[in-house]
Amino acid sequence: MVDVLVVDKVSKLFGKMRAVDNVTFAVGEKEVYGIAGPNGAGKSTLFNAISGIPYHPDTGKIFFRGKAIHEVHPHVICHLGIARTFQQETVFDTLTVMQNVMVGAVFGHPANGSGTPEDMAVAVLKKVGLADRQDEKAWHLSLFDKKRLMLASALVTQPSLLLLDEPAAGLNRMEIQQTLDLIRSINGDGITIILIEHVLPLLLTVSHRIMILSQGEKLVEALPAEIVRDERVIEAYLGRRSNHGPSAA
Amino acid sequence: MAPPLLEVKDLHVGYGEVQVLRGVSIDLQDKERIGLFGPNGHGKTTLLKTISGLLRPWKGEIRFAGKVISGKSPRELVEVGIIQVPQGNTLFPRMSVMENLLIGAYADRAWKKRRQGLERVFELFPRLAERKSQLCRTLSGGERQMLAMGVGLMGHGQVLMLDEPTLGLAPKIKDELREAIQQIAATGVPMILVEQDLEFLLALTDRLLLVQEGRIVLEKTHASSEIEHARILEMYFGGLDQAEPDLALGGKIT
Amino acid sequence: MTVQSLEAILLTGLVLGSLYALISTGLSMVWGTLRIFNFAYGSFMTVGAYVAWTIADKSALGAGIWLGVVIAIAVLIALGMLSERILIAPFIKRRDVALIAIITTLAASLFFENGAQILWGPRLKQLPAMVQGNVRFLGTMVDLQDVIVMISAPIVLGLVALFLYRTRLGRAIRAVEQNRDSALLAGVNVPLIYSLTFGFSAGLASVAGVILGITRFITPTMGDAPLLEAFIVVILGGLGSLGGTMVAAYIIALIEATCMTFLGLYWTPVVLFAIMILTLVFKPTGLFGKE
Amino acid sequence: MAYKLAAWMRMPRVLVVIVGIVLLIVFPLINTSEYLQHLVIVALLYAVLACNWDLTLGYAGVFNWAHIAFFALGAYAAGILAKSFGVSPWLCILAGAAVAVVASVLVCLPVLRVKGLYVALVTFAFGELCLHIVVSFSQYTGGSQGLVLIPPITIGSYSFMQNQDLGYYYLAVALFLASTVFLALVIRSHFGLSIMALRDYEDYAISRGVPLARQRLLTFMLSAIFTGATGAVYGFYLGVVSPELFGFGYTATLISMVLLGGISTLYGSVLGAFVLTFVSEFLVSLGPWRYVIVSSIIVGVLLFYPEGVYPGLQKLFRRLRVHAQPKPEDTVKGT
Repeated sequence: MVDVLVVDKVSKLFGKMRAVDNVTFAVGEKEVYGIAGPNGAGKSTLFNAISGIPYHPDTGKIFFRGKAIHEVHPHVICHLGIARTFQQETVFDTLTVMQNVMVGAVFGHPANGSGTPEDMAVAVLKKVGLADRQDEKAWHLSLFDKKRLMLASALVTQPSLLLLDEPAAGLNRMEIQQTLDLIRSINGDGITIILIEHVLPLLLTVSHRIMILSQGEKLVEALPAEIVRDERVIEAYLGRRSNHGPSAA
Repeated sequence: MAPPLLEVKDLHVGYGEVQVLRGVSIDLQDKERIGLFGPNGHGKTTLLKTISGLLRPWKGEIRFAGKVISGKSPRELVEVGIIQVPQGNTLFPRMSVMENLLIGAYADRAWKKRRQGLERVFELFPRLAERKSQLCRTLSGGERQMLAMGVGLMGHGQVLMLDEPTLGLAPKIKDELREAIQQIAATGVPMILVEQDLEFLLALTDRLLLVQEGRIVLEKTHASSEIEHARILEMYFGGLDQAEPDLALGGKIT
Repeated sequence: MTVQSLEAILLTGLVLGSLYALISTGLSMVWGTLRIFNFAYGSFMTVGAYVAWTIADKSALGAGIWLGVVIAIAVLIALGMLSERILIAPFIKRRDVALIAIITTLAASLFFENGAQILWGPRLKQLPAMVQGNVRFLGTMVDLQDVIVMISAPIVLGLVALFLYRTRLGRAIRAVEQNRDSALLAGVNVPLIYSLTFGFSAGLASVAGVILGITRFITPTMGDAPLLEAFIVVILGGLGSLGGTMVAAYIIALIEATCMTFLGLYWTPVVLFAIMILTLVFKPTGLFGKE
Repeated sequence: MAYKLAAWMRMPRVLVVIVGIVLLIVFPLINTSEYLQHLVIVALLYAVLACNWDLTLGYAGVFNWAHIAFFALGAYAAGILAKSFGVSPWLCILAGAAVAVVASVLVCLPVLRVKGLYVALVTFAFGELCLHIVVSFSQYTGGSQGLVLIPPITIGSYSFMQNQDLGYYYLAVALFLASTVFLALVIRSHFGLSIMALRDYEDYAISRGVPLARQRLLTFMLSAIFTGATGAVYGFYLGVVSPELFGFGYTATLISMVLLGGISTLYGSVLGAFVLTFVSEFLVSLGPWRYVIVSSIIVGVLLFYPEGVYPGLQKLFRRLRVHAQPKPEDTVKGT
């Protein structure tokens, strides 16, 4: 099997701080690859380095379907078939829902898209459940709708690799459930997904493999079932066991 | 029971159109330490920012020593004695350690006691005393966090709120900070501590509150923390033994 | 090139550099603390000079230049603080405040320049010199007034530095400049600090205006050209770096003096603005500025 | 709801546009005042400048201070070619546009490397640079005195100055209509969508495949075309081109036109240009009071109508007609 994405010894520094420290991993075709880790572990920085927005890695290489992308312009990375979402709900405030998606429909992929940009935009809006709100201005959507809109605008660029940065953050249970269904459906369409998520039940449910980052370094990479029993993971999340707190499980 | 020192009632807060806190109520007794934890983006920092006046509540009320303080500016709240040490130890990079500490005592009430404050901070963090005249941006991550706490202490707060003091720090420094916080706590300053590191919280606080979806969904005292720990793990990792982890976390725990 | 012309360039550079340092410091303070460029700064110089003239000149109140300077500083601090309340404060929370501030301060400069013309008329005025006579310096005779300019810059900047680094209020200004939110959480009254910074900056502008009013003439638009020089100096010196601004002032002045000698009056500004663009493109933080 | 509202808003706009065009065409036939005709010509030219500036300032959210320099360079290019080299005025106008476009490319190169306020500073410095270069080449440009006695535009023996500048009037109308149609097309195109997306959220737009550098360069070039041509026409019309064209006065006037009309509204800028040309002309007799009043208006508009007077009125109008629920203030981004 050819790897869709290979991240090879990638590091990103902010001043003296190693936000991402020599991280290596590979993601296979149609895989859902989960990334978790405590706050400040470098998860989003890793996404930024992969997508080139707003920076490339300081050292290390990234290959997408065999092509080196660690020095490629970010809009070209999008054209190659990598789309990302952002941790903060991000929309074009003054544009309508439809226009938000049209940006990606027109500019997000090489000319050989299927159908007109308008058709593609309507299709992805349908997929995320915003089809009946095309003419609303994006700034007054709810958090969940903004997140879905961001997802739609990623999908419309026809990615073969989707980077999702905490799609469930700040959502309620029902919305998380819908997000889960949506991720599964997108993956079912054959799109490879890398998922950063703090809501671990979601991550454990949907991911095929999971990497735990801690302080910029790759701590563990394992199957979901193994992850939850790994002492190192529990320590990274809940802190080091000490004589103050009783042990669990 | 005595009336609470700090009382948060049915707080609703958000940014722009997006609501984050959906009815949070908290009581903090004098000399009490409470810990807040929970997933990212669910309102812990927002709550602290609202108490310290950086954000205005949409609805609800905050009282300190019986008086309504919601809607006051951060400056007025610092004079009252509500001190927040923000996340990510963002200080004043091009000022010396000493100058940073003096800014911490900027409020009139604290300025009078600045000598006393400096003594206390240097006693607690001898490393800062050694680096008095060093520029803040040349400090290590751990030292910066100590300085951030020192700046907070210089305010002589009636309530001290620490937002993720161990974020991204190595275990050894975490231990040092834990000891320092314990010493601060020993002086009887009531505290609100936000932390991802649960062990850290369990060691330092009397009560734990789980913040989720902008609400307090779980509140337990330290005494029952044994059960708590297991359940919290379950919350983080979902129902381990079920085929399908239950997404309805809050409902399950309470 | 002869030794004489080298000395002349050096001397001109020193006098001009001191003047630029004086002019730029106030602008640099506002740029560093509020993160805006104050296009009304030149008109603050103008108004300061006119106020000093009104106090000092015999045809007006005739109370002497020194009292004139003191009153000008006081009036301009008040005017600066008021201007900040109207021009900056209402927009400070907006994402695009820096751009709005360009427009409002530009409008304010139109307002003050034309207001000055209404109040004081378009006729040229000049402030009386503080001192008279010549001294020998670097082998040439130098007007004593130029010497005053040369030493006044380090003195004024020294006082400003003392204020910023040694007083509670000065430290608060630097704290706001470096980290607004943390300053808020330390109990600093940030809106007041903004207003005061703008006021102090205007006070410094009036000092520069007085010096200009003595060495050159006072007209409603006397602040325009020095403002442009100050922009270049502040950009080159870097964001929020007082020392950097001072060094940049002397660098720019020496370059200007050199260009004046070899390229002439018209091409000199071309060189200076090219330096400004190159700095912005290749080192937007300036020579000595920090992120 | 939103749809109906939009349709309702569009209806009279079409009517207003048609009536406006008809009025513009028949105006010289019913007007006898040369002075009034002069004001309308100036207002039309200002409208072109303001609208084109709004393309970068409002729609692309980039503060291009050098816009006024494009205008001045266009005027100088045409003036020099016509006066010193006897080139046909029509070619001069084209050359004015071309020179402005070249200048826009030159200024955009450094702009591509900086962000936010620095864009304003770089373009400001570029404008000053152009001014001083122009003044330095005094053998062609007349130095600080400027270029005088630029020959008027003629067709055969018919001078555009005849019949109260009738030729210039229709030239201005043609330029205005062409520029407005051009800008409306640009804004409604996919390109227009992409620059608004970049304005709203640069990184997000790039992540959706929008090539930042290319779009920004194109935006600058497109905004320069009619600006340079207008400079040329302005020079021919007045017969004089001076360094003042680079000055704060023009910048302040144009900025207030765009602001008064509201950024990112073409019609607003047109309205702003007409209103301010007449108001400002009305105030000329007041001497320095004129600028005191104009600057107060600018600050007042920003304080009380942060989105511009035109959108403010529109909103008020809408609220009166439709009992829509009051919404939170629409934050217009840009500048």
